[in-house]
Amino acid sequence: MADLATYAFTGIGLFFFVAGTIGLLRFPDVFSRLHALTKADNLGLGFITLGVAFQVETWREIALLALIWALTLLAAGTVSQLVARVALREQNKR
Amino acid sequence: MTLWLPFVALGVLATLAGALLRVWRGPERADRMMGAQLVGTGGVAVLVLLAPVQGWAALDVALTLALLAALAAVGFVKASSPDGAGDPEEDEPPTTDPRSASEKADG
Amino acid sequence: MTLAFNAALCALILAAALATILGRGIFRSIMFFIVYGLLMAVAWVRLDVVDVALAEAAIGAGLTGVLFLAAFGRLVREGAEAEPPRRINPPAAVACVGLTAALTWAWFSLPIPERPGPQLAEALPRAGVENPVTAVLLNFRAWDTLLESIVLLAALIGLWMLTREDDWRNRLGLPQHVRPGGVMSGFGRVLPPVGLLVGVYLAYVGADRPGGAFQGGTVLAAVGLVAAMTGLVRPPRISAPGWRAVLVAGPLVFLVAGLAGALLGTNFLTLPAPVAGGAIFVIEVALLLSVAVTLTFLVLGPPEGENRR
Amino acid sequence: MTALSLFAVTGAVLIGIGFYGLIATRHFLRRVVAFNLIGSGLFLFFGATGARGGVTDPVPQALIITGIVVAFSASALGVGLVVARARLSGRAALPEEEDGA
Repeated sequence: MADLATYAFTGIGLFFFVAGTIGLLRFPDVFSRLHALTKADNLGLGFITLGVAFQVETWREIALLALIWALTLLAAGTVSQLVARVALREQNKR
Repeated sequence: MTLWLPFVALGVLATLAGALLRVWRGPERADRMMGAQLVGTGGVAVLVLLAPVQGWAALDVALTLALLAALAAVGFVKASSPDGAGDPEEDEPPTTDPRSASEKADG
Repeated sequence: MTLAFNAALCALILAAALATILGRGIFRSIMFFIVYGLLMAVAWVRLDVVDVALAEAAIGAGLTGVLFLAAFGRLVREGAEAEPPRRINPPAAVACVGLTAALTWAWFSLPIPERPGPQLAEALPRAGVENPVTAVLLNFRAWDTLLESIVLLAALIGLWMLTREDDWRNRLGLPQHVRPGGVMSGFGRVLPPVGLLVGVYLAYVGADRPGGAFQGGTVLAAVGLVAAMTGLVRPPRISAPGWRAVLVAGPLVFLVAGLAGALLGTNFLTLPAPVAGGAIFVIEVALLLSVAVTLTFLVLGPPEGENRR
Repeated sequence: MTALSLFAVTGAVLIGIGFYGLIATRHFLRRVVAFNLIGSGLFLFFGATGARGGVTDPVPQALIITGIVVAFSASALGVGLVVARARLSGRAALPEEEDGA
């Protein structure tokens, strides 16, 4: 049962990584590419940590996995805001 | 499980090749930074996926990477501000920061 | 599956390394170097050397990127980021292929030794810690670690010697400013507490699991850097006595412990078994602080005045 | 080819790439990056050497950790010198070679 959940969630996570990368490569401009990136960041890693959480042996690992995902969310939110503003300013300069 | 998790990790690694391509192509500096950011997240995902197979100590490395995931991007936005120390959310760099001005007066 | 994974990882690492050298533009080179550092951290985990992976993750993927990006920003403001047109240099390429071939030959012709040496297994119970890497760093080969902490200090002094005369009394690095209440300052308030916890955790578990003063110190340095860049704290001046004391605390405590070992009858820098655990703890705390502060100051750079063009 | 040999050969190729960058590129910042590639290629080669014979030897690991930190401090000093030079002379790259020089 736990193994089944791991298969399912890590598979979904991989799907979001693939989708995010395709978006990063195919979308036409900086801002839509940024949108694709945050999908991979938030959802892909979220599902992968969730899937791996079904394999843990102690609570310590669950706590670590949760912290890892929370930190990535914080980083993704900050980075997308700041990088988008830099891109906007570079565009306005032209 | 010892076959599936490395397989998913390999899949994530394959998507990182796409991120590398974006870093190579640009065209904006922000594009390259985003590619590097995706490699960071992908690296965390790979380490998390390998942890049950390889040993749970890999999670400590994933934690370190996740903690510092935004560091390079913050460095990037700092370096692209006009004086190298700003914040893109400021409309113009404050030339009269009261604290540093008073400090200069007594220093 | 694991072989395919390793091969793909090595291919990505080599692609990133080639791109740092061959890609046009310095910014692209720096970006690929950041990517390369991230992939190297994964490679160290694959080699099952988590201690090294932790250091590489904090330094290769974190601090080095900020260091190079900040330098790139400074060069742009000096108008010196452009690169002269590059040509392929065939003699150099041949020489480097030869070097790689020689190293590969060396790898396959070296005899496989018996690992680890029997001395280590015999000595480990006397080390005072259970993580063999920490035992080697702080007890069996303490010489290397002591001199390394002094090298760090020497590099920082060398960097500070590049300060301009009129900047000497300013604070370290560029004067940072952020929008109060903005995204960046919010990030700078959320991350440091968590980061402090992670850094101290890595240093603390270092006695019997992967981690230690260096790994924790590099994480703390990155946290200090975030705090400085987001305007949470202002960097000190070179003359600040408290910070100078922290810089020398690591090497100094190490030396004192070494001399105490010599006076107590064992050799210089050899910790006697009954007190080894406690002595390593004290040395580790001092080293942790020194490494963290020195690395932060190295990235911030020498003091610079405001709006210098 | 075993995993260890794969990583060792990767390390050897990295050293080659790094040396090429150190010799053939002209911008100093890129040279500092190349110097870092040589360093980490060496660490990878050395780390793989230390893991041969079944058990991972802690001595190379400890040396690599100190090595990473020292290489970083050397890079920081190098980058500081590059920036200081650019401020004094306005350039951070070697001039183009003249023919026959």
